[in-house]
Amino acid sequence: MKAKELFPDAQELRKGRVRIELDKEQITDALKKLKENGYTHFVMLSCVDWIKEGKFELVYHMWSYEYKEHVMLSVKINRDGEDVVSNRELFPQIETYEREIHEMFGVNFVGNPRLGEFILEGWPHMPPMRKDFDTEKFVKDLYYKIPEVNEE
Amino acid sequence: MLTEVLVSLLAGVFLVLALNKYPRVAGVVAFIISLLPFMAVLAWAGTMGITVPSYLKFFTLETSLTYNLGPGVIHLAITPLGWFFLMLLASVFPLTVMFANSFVKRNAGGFYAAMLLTMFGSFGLLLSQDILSFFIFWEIMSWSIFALVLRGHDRRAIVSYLAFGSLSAMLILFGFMMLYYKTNTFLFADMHLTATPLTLAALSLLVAGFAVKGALMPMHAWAPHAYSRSEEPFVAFLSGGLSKLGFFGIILFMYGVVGMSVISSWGTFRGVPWFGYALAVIGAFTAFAGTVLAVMQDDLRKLLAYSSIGQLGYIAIGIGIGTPLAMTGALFQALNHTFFKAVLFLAAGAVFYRTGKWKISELGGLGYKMPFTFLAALFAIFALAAIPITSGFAAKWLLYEAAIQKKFLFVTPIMLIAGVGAFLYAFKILYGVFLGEPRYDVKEAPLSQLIPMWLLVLPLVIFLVIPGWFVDITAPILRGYGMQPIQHTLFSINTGLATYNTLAVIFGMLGGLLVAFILYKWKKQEVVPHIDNYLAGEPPELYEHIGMHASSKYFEPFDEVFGPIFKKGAERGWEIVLSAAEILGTGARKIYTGIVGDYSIYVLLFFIILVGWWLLW
Amino acid sequence: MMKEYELFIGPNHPGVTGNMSYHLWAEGDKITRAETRVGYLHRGFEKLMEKRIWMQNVPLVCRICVPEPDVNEAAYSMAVEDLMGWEIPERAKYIRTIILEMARLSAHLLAVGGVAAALGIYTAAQWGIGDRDYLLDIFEQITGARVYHIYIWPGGVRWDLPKNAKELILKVLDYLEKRMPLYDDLIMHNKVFLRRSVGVGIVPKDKAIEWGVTGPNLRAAGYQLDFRRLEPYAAYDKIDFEVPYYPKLGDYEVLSDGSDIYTRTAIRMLEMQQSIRIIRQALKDMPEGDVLVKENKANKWFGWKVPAGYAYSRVESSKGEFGYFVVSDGGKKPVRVHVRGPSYTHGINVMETIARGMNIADFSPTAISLDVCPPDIER
Amino acid sequence: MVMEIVDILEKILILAGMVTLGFAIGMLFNGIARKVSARIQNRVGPPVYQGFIDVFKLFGKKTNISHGWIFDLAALFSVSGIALAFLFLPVAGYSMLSTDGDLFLILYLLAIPALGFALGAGASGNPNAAVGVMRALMSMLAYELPLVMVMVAMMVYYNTTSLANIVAAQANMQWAFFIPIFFIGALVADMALQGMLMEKPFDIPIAPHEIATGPMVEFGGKHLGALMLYKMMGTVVETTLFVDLFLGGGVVLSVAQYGWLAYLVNFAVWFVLILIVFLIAVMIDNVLPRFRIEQALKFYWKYDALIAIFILIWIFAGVKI
Amino acid sequence: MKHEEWKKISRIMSKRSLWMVHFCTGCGAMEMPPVMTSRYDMERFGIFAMATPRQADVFLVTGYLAVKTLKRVVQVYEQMRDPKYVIGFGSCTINGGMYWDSYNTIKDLSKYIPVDVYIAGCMPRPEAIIDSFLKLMDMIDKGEAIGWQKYRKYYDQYKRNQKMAFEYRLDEVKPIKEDDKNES
Repeated sequence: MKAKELFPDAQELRKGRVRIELDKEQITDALKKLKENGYTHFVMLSCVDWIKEGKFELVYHMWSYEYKEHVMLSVKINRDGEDVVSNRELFPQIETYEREIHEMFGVNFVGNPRLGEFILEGWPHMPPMRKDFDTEKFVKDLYYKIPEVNEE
Repeated sequence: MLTEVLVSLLAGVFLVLALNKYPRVAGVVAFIISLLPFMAVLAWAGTMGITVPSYLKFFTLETSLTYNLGPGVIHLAITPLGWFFLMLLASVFPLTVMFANSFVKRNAGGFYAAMLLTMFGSFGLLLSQDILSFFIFWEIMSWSIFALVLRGHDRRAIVSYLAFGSLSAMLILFGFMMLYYKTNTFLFADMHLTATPLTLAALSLLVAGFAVKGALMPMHAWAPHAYSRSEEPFVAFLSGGLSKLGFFGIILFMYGVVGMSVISSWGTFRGVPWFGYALAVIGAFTAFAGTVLAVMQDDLRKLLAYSSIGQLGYIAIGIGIGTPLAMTGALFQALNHTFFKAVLFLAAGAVFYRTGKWKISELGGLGYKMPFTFLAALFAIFALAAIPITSGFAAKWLLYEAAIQKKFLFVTPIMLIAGVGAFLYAFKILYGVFLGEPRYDVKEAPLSQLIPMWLLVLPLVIFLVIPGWFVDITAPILRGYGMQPIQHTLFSINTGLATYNTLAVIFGMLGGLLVAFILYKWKKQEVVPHIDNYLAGEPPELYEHIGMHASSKYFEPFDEVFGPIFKKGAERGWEIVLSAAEILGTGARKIYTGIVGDYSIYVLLFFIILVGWWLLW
Repeated sequence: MMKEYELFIGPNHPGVTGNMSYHLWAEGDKITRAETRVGYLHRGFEKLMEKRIWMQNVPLVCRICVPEPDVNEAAYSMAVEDLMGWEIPERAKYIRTIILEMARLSAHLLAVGGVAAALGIYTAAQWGIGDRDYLLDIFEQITGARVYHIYIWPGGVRWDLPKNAKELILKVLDYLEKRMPLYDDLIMHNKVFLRRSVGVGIVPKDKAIEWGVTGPNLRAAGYQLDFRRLEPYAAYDKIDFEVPYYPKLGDYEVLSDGSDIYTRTAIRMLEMQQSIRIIRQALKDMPEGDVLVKENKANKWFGWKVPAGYAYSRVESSKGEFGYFVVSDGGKKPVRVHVRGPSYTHGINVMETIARGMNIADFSPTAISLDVCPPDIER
Repeated sequence: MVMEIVDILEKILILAGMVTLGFAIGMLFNGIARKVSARIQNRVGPPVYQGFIDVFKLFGKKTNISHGWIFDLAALFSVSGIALAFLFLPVAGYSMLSTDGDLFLILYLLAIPALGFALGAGASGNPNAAVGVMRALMSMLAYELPLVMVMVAMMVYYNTTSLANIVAAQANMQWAFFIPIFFIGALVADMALQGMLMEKPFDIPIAPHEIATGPMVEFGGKHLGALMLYKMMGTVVETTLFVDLFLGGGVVLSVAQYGWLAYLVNFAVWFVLILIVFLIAVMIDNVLPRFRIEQALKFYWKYDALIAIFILIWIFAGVKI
Repeated sequence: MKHEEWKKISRIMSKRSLWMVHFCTGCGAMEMPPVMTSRYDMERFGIFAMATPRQADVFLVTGYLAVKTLKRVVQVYEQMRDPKYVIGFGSCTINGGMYWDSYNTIKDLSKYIPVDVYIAGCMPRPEAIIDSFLKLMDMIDKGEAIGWQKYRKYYDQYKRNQKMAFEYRLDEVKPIKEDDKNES
């Protein structure tokens, strides 16, 4: 069954691109439903920081080789530390994406044992991909202030 | 004086038993008594044509003695062959007793008593000149070994030793009965055997019986268990010394009692008697299979046990070929094996003493912590692997030469490959135990353990430099069997096929080392800790612990290739042989209850039957 | 007492492609556990792109995947075009096809050479990389750079092909076609290579899609799935080409159940032939005309505003699906650009799972045959 | 007395000279191998004297690291062991020490540097090194079986175990290579030589892509220099062993007849022959990938050893006793 | 022979045999295969890639360095034996290049380890790489490639800079000049 039929409120962005907005609680069921209905390729899980709204948008991308259709399941959660259930059982690569998003945005996925250092090492600051992290200021405060080696 | 020596050995047994409560004292007493056999060796050296300085002659001994004991007469005399093997045993024995002083804690008196009794049995065995005394001393030796094996509290070891010990005793007994039937005399000297099927059967039975002690395949099955579950000082003596008694028996009966001419008259194949050829093939198979099985072991003691089996196989090859060259090689191999295997077992014991671990996969990095133990073990391993900077090479070389001389086209490659296989397990010991990641923070082994090891290394160096001396020592034995000793000078041996000059090797190696040392000292260096290592760039401080010791399943590809053939084959073959052994030897397997008490009743019963049988004769 | 020892394959290790690390726990000859460690190349691309205007991001994206930078430019441009609603000129589509296929050729030469080198045929790697340089020469003639071309732009391509481009490309293609049999002899028909590669490094076929395996690796597992066919971009819908997949291995023998090092290498070899075929057709069919949409031409230095919305575009790269998820709020800069690199799944969960029980000798060839390229994991 | 000392000194000088020559040829061979590989790979390649430069540079490193005295033993044992093995080989029919030893001695002398090297690698405590040594020992086990089978066949055929005598028996161009059965033997031994020289497909112990050059991982500076000297000299020793066995040691003129001219010509022929043998190995190296270790073991013990057994049976049946 | 002559020979030898670490630190590693293989063939000059730092003389830092990689680079650099040389490859090692505002890449390599030769460009052409090696050889010949001596001499400063970057600690970062002024 196509996504349009499974989720009547799906919004077609263009041919072969469908976006579905969901609540946080529905996401595991929706992923399962889609997986069973031919959307077998989990493309990626990405996160968008809507700082003005104070929300993170988690976007689960799935693709059906059968219908040649790409589905974006979109879930909005609060920026300030709202937990999300991990879906690592469904597709193994979700685990990796969750690790990355945990590190880069600070979203906590309940049930993922491998959260923790993934890409960065010894990073003591705010997760860097958040919009309120100013990379340019950080760079100027850190790297440009490290002194040259004084050869005297 | 010989009676006094024998009596004091026996008295020592009871003395140390009485001193059971004071293990250290018992150890010292046992050590003092254990020196007696070595003194005897020195005292008899003159009769073997070896001059010993007078200050090393503690007493003089008669060369032969007869005890008249009721129904039987015990004839004891020193022969060149007996003296040679006595020398091996007597030099290892006191050192293992010395090692035991710090090693054996539990019921030490009993340990020393059994050890002394074993030595007493072997001493008598090597001197005995008739079937009767030979068998009595053989049994004393065997059962006192059993007492020591019992101390390991390992069911498989006890059962298999008991089964094979009894089998061996039965085989020997049947062999003796046949010989007696044929010749009607107990004395070896009076037996003038002819080439009859009965002699062949008797000799085969005897060789099979002795092969048990010599751990020749397929009579080896007890050895890995007994070697790996008993206390190290005893195992060092068992593997280093006592296992040679089997070969003593084989040589004695093959070449001494039966004689080369009789063996040859059963037929020869390409210049070698069939009988010897078969023995050589069995030896080659043992050498190869023992080596392969040794490579697969993870338990250090089991590895050494299988390595013993493999190395003893070479001796059988030499005895089987039976030329002067081969006999010298076999005796040389016996000598080497005595010393290097004793060192290795003692080193293993020292390692256990400090770390409490036997598994190679659990040890590691002790080379820098226990440098002297390591060096002794390294030297022994070089000898084991027949690296030409120890005497180990000369022995193997003589055997190879003998095999080529007699055109053993298929045995020689197997021997050589078994030699290469020895490198594999030798490195497994070196790497697994002494090199690699330092896992234990331990001290060097105590002096009472180091001294025996280093004293045992000494002969390996001496006979490296002067192999000619060894040929001189063995010359009387060969002459006794009507063979001509091989051509030699002090430093070189000529086999007719090639010459081996140790001086060239030694000076070449020393010169090379000197040059290398200069090259090496050219630039200074700093010693870095183990953790400062190539980790593909990963900084070690980021990790709590990085396991860097690869010793577990070290030769896994090897196991995968040979495991299915050998491990399973050996096991399956063993079921058959074991059941045969049960039928032949001690009846149905259900007798083995696994309770030590029952076994001692069997032992007692066996003795009663034996004594009764003896009295009836 | 830990029985396993730990091996680090990378970052400073010949057996790893690029700057990444596999942390292996092994016992004897077998790997018991593997963990992929990434992040050595993390530059925060996605963060930087949020700070730059849409056009400025083009030079940035190509640096995400070094062996084959053009797919990034193409995917990013397609996502932007999607949001802008641009239809790029026909000629630009053909040029993109040519460029992308040339990039695939060069990446496959590198990958096949890499697999051969990992198994010990350094000659193949030397030849492959040497031949790849002729392609780089053409890139240089067309775009002005050897590695980072910045040639494919939102709205088309940067400039038209030079006049002699056709002859140059055809010359190199002829040369490469002549070389292909040599590679076959050296690698694919090499008995020792077959011994090492057939049945080794298997990605389970039934799990391949669920694990997110894409590209040649998926086709080696027996699925004829190619995004050039499923979702045609550039001029692929007008070009006749085959998608090689297991068990249709063309000239190569089918020796295994697929999904092993051998099949993956064979698929790459076949894809190179197809690439040559595609480039030939594209050169022949290419129409004359503009190569860049007018809107971009007018505004390129000032930056345009992109309508708010979500777009996901994907390109079939030499390694698998390269996807760009672009979110705009209608401003001059993107809100979020998220890159889906094919190595993200191949390098992490696939390698970690299939490494268990593998011989350490086979590990590095397997990783290289999956064509794991670290920069598209951590970006 | 004085004459004796002069004699000994002269001998030591000749030996030192030969060892130096051996090392020099080894280094030259390293350069030639790299040059030839480069040509096969469509490259120019380094100059042929690159081996000298590399070794000199390694010994010239300002600081060196060591993992303790056991690690240092590697350097000492490998260089001295291989030099010793070289001295026991007849080179171009010229016996330096070879009358004092024989083939078995040479085989075991070759184990000294190998075990020394293994000792150092093990002492470095690196798992890569340990796995590399495991592979080296196993490939040794693998290639030695066919090799010793052929050697035993030759020893029985020539009824001597002395390599010098085998070379002498092949004088007047009666090379074993021209005897059909030993022609097959030479092929078998050449495959074993491939493993001895650690060239592909048998360079399993140092496989860089798998275990990052295996035993050598922790060696740098003078330690690596010593190791390279060992490897370079190793190529000379091993190829000379092959040439001595099958190609009469390169002896074409008899010394008794032609005097010093014979020495010169023989040395030249020997050099050309070991170069050819070595280049064959290098060329095979360049077109084959490497086996896994158990595959190598199976290759040697199944196919190579099977042919060797055939040779043994032939000799077994043919030799009259 | 005199000491000076030995030194000269030693320099010639070490310049003609530069072994580099096989460490692809950044995207610049992409141009290394062409340089090493048949087209440009670096082995002509005796340059060869070695697997481990112990065996190597030259460290070619190919491109930008994430802080995580910098840790490894320092580890590898310290494991190399003297004399050792560093070539900074690409603009990223000089000033951060494309990634001048990236929070995770260092901007100037010479603050963390001494660099003997820089190659400009993104990415530099193979000819430039070979040129840099020739330049390095020239410097070795003249005794100017003394980065490794500098690392020993100013070890504390290098270590301090490395620590600052490794820990991403903003509060401890102060310009050194001010420190000096305060002390004096």
